Amino acid sequence: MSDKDMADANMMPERGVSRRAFIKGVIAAGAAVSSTAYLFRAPIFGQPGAPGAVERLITLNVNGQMRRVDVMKQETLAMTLRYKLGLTGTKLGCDRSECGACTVLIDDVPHYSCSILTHSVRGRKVVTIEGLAGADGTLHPVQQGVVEEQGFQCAFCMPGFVMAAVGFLKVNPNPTRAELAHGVSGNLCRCQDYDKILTAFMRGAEILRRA
Amino acid sequence: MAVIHDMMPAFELFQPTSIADTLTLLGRYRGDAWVMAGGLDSFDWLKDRIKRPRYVVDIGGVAELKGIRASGAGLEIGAGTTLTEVVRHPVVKEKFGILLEAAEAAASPQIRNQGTIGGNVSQDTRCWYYRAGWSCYRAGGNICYADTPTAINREHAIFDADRCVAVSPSDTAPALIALDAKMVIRNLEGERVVDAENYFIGPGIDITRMNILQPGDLLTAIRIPDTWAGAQFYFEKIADRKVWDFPLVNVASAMVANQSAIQRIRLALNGVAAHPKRLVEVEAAVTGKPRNEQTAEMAGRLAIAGAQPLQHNGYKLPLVKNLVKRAIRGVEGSWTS
Amino acid sequence: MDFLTWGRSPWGEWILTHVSWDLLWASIFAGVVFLVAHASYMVLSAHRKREAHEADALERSLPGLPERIPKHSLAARLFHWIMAVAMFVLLLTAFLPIVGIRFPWVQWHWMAGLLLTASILFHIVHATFWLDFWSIWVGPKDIPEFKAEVLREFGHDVPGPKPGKYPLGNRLYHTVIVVAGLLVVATGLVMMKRVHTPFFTRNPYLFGDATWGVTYVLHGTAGVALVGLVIAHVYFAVRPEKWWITKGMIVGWITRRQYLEHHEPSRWAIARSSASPNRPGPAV
Amino acid sequence: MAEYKLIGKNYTTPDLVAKVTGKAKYAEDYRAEGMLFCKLLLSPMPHARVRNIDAREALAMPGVKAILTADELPPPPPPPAPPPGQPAVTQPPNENALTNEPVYQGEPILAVAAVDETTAADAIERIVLDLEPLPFAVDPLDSLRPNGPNARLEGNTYINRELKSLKWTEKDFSDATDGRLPMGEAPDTFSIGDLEAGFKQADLVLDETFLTQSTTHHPLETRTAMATWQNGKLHLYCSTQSTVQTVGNVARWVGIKPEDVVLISEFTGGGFGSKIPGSQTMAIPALLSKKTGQPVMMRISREEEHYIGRARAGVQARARVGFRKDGRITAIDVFTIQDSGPYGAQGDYRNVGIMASLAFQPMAMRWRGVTVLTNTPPRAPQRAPGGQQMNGIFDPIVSKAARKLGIDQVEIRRVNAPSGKATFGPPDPKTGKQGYVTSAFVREALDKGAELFGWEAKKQYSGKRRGSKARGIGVSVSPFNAGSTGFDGLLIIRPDGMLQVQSGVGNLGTHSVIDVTRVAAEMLDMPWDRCEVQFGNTSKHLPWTCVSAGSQTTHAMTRANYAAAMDAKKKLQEIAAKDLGGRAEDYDIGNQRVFRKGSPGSGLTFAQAARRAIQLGGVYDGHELPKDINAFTTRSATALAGTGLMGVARDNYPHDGNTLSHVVAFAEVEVDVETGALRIVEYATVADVGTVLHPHSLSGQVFGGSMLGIGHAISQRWLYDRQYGMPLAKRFHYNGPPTILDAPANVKFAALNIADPETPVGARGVGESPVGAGYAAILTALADALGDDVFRRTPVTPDLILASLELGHGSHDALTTNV
Repeated sequence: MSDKDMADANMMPERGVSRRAFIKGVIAAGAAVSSTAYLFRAPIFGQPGAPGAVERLITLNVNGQMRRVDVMKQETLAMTLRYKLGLTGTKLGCDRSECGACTVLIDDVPHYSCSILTHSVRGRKVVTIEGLAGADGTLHPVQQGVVEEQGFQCAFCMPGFVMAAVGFLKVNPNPTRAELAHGVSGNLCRCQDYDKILTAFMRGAEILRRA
Repeated sequence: MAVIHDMMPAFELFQPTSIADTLTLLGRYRGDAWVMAGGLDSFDWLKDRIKRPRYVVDIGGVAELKGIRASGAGLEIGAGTTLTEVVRHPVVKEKFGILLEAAEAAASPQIRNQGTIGGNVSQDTRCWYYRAGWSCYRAGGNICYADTPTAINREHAIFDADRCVAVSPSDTAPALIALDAKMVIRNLEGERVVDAENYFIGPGIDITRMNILQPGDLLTAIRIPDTWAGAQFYFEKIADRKVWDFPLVNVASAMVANQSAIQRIRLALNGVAAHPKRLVEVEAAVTGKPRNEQTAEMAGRLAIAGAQPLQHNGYKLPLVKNLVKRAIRGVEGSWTS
Repeated sequence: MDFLTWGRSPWGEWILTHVSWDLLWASIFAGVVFLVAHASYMVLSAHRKREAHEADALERSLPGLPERIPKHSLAARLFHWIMAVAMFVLLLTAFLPIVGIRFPWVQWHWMAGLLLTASILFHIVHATFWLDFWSIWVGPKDIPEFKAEVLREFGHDVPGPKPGKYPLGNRLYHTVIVVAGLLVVATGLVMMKRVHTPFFTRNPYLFGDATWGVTYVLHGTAGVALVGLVIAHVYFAVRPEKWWITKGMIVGWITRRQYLEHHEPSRWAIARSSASPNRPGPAV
Repeated sequence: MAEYKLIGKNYTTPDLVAKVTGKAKYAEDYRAEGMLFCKLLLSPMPHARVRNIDAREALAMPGVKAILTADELPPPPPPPAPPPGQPAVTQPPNENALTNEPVYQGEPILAVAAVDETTAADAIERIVLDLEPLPFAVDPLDSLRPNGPNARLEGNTYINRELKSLKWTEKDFSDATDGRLPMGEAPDTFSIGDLEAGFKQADLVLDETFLTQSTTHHPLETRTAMATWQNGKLHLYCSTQSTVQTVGNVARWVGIKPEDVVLISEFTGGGFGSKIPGSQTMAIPALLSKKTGQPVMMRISREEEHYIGRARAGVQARARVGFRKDGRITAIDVFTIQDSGPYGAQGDYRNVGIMASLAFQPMAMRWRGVTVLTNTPPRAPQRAPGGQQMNGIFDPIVSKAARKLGIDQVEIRRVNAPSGKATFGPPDPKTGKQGYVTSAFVREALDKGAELFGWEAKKQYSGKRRGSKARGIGVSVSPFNAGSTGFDGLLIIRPDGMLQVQSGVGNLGTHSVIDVTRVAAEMLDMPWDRCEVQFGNTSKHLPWTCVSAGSQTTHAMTRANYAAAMDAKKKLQEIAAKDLGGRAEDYDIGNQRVFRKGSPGSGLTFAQAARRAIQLGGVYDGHELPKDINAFTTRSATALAGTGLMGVARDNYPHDGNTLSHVVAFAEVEVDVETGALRIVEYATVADVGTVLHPHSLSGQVFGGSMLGIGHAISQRWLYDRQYGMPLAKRFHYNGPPTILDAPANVKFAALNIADPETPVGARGVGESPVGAGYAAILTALADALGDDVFRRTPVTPDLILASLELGHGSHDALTTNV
């Protein structure tokens, strides 16, 4: 760490776990080997004590695990997932809530993870594409439907699409094809194989209902 | 200084959990504070590094701002209520279907899951010159890039342009105006309630803002009186794509009519001016008239009186005309297959 | 305090956008300071005009002077007041929004601007052909008067030329207002091309960014200058010892007495009812 | 046709589970210890010269590691070889990763590497650029006007491959009236037959002008790249369409030998022609990594993708077409102006002529064209380059003629349809003879499609209105190139009895990276679960492979894999003969054994044969290689030598004619004439693409390609502010690719599945043809619903429809592009 980093580190509020130890932990865990640099950024306008002031060191509930992570104030969930927690299944397609590739479930509701601050999901349940399949590798019914129908082409949009579908089916488990299309309409596919995507999801919904 | 439109610059973040705390923060930082609800409008500005607030006040965690509750004779919708919650609310569906339609017409499912109704009405214009960070009137400069001989202004204003020709992009705003909704605004001094139609302001009044919120103000709730509950509603949005896109024009109307005549009506458009436009003259003209083709035709003609099209948005005149006609007489005919 | 405001062109180049509105406050401040200073000074110093006996003598030497000395033709007065109205509308529409009183001002502003332009054009023509064009200008010929005025201001009761038709201050003011007025009108007219008017299609690309920048700065500078000038003008117009001048601008004439007390008949000759051989000579 | 076990059967591609569980690694998903991030500084001006760069303040920032400027790049390489149908045009100065003379707004000028992206972005803002603005043009016609600006200091068009300045006369422009395209000097032309004679025979002549817009490819994955160096070799994790074909380009862009490039691209998030050979900008992380000694990740943003991500060349065209009473097209005279972007010329405008000559088999034809440089992002082939534009220009004319002549829209296309070895394109200068296709079954496709779509029944809706809703039906015939030849196949039968096929095809979503290897398995009668495909990483030793573009892969690589399989089969037979006596021909293979004909139980298992091959060495295990294979294959095969029985061969199979595929599309649309709102009610396609390899991916390719065309027809925009030469529609929200709700609700598909006679297995490519079919089926349906002449440009958005119906003119003047 550079002197500046040390200084920043010392500026950090110490909460339970020592920040330095925490960082070592993260690195050891390999969750963020790529971008530990992210960790060493200080807030530029400190306002300690103000109502609603946020700490950088937070705990996230991601795919059922409690993950401690150091998050910049302006950091989006997509960036935290991809660069701090090593969950690269969530894709960045536009970073402007215009394509849906970064869709994840927050408390079972589909959100664009590129357009929500990581600090906003503290104490909420985040599920990414990596969290869908069972520990033994059994696929989620929606994933199974995709596999059976050979859905998607380049599949860069797929994780977001699948999460949107899973979220929608929680609300409407027995949709018509049109309803399903409406439910996943917040996701863009540039291979534009939309017809097969719907077929795959309809199959997934069917498997889900049987399960 | 070179320009880059990626990665949000650092800011100090506040996530208050009460309106009181929020107002304290807004009072403390005034113009330096950036209020963020769903954040879907904010993030564009911040990631493009065009707006550079020092303090971001994220009101997403303020429970008092969420939820839909009965209030006297009507509904009170917290400004922080998501569009999805509005769409799914039984009373909205039962009494104010037009608001459901308008909310559902907005953006995409994920955006409706996060975007709030307060944010939807208070969001900034999407004029692409302005959003690209060009230093136009609205951005504090002294030029409008969208109204020049070579400008691309298909999306821009046909009414009430004053130097700036940007339009309000909100889908729910005209519905709220048609429902005669009231906007509840609070600041450290107290609370004030304004009619929805007076919440929005054009460039003539203030060319840098689209609503009356001043630094320190917070839109806390939207009240919908029962005045128009269960009326005959009409909402239609015309956009390029069926998802994401903002309206080229949308129309919302609430009408009470019997066989013989239209007894009362409220009618509003958006996508035609920097503020959603209530068509008071049309309302007056059709009240008491039978609900038929002639009345609709007259309403349509009246609706575009005084419109000033730009080079590329002349189509908005027939579009407004036809949409207002449809609001009066409905859509004719359709295909079964 | 910044005097200029800068913006960025879409290409990221720095471009001049306007004068800083801080200048408005500066101008108002200057105007107020001047009138306070002048007022307090006037309290101390008596206003100098011809002593009664001098005026009597002069009056005797100039028999046949009418009771009412015509000063401003109706046309001249109309112009002055129309211009005054236009000027007030312009300043209010320009500066009220800046001080926070917001309303749709642009249309009123350019309309008043056109009125001002029209009235000025009329005035130029009118003054050139129907008025004593040079009577309002200042030049070398005024130096003696200037000396005398200054000395008188400092309490020396010196002989010396009295003003002709227009007092020196008047004429100096006119000169300044001409410069500021023409500047603001000229720039204002081209700026109309940048807003929506019935006259032509809006085209902000008429000039390059730099030219526009200068135009805005000139318009703004002249504009704020006019604020101060108008303050001073109104101040003098309402000062008691100058009231007779203001009245003249309203009714069009001044009394013979005022004529003799304040003006130099040799420099502002008035036709007399009965011709007299002896021409008016200098006061003694 | 032959009964196959694998070919023509659906299956699950082995990479799908990784994709659907998020484990699949795309370029931005790779991480390396101490990885830096870089950001680009893009030109704010459409054309400028860099006078000075002051990066001192940026470099002084903590966390900023290095900056890279154009001066540090190897000299610009010649542009990559374009796919078939794209004439290679090479001329200096060529595009490079960074530049000191940006020729479009958004062209990268320099890059900064820092410890994280936020720091890199902050650093970019601290850099002070001194730019000298230069003349620019964003509209081809502007540039062609007398004294019009040139996009490049050297000129505005290519004449005999030389960059020259071409201006038309005032008269050229004044001659063109009522929205017709002016036709001045056109440097490029070809003719077929006697044009005048053709028009003499015509009973009806139509003269129409049409504008097709440029569009950014915008694959969902941007061209992100991560680079790191290990013992002198560049390891590049990138997003490219073609795994093997990208290596040479990267080597040139970075200035190293191809052998020193390890290219990793296991998954690519789409390309559509924009990543055929990779991207110049890959050199940036590579060189920054070399400079800093640390891995460097370059994440490309969506807005950056609009700039550096390639775009389709818009074509403005004017076509005179002569028809006989029976609908037969007697003559076509077409004039095209192509918006070529600031660098090389594209082949799109020429393809407009070539594909028209095939789709409509005119008795006589003349094509003229001029390609004009503009200061807009660089162009590249985009699915059906020129083919899509051709359909947009001609199908509405043909349907209009059908209405005027009282002929059915499908019938008039049947009358003109190419069949068998249909001729097309410019005659050979020497022989004077035209080329011809390997096979075409367009009439069969039209018949099948009409039946599938229920054309006869739907004709009753044609042009009918109910209330404000008008219905229309349309049809289109779209041909395009569908295959090349002469590449290598490489496979190993391993001692464990597994078949290991090496695939150098890119994994860009077409599934062909795997699909083509099924041919090898089929020919060796291997059960699919006993096969393993190696792909996506050049350190896995891949054979010389065609670019994964231009619909070449299916054709080229089924042939190559067939060749490798045949080579392996021959070797199996020889080994059997050696060990068990007799002649090689006495042996057959099947059920993972090589056995004496007639007694399947005899002989050797493939596993045994593989072990024998290793013992025998020489040709059998790859220690001796055929002389005619590419050096790239030789390197890979040599590395694999001794690991089993090697099948390796070059595709030397003959083929008589050019390989093109055809797709016919039918559409029914509903337009609300009061609002301009459009709904696609039904859409049906039939593909004439030879043998079907993989039904699921075929239907996906056809519908996905169709949607790309439909997007061009109804929503995708390319917008420029002419005053500043700046793009306005940079991101999805503004340039508007179609959403799932804009797609037709009711979709039908069928394939003729008639084997192409000129290639083993008989499979042709399919990626391109559907694009023009979808585009024009919608346009002809719209014209059927609204009447001819309602629109003369795309996209046909509500404003265009309303302005045309209610105001009697389009929202924009007929000829201005980029609006």
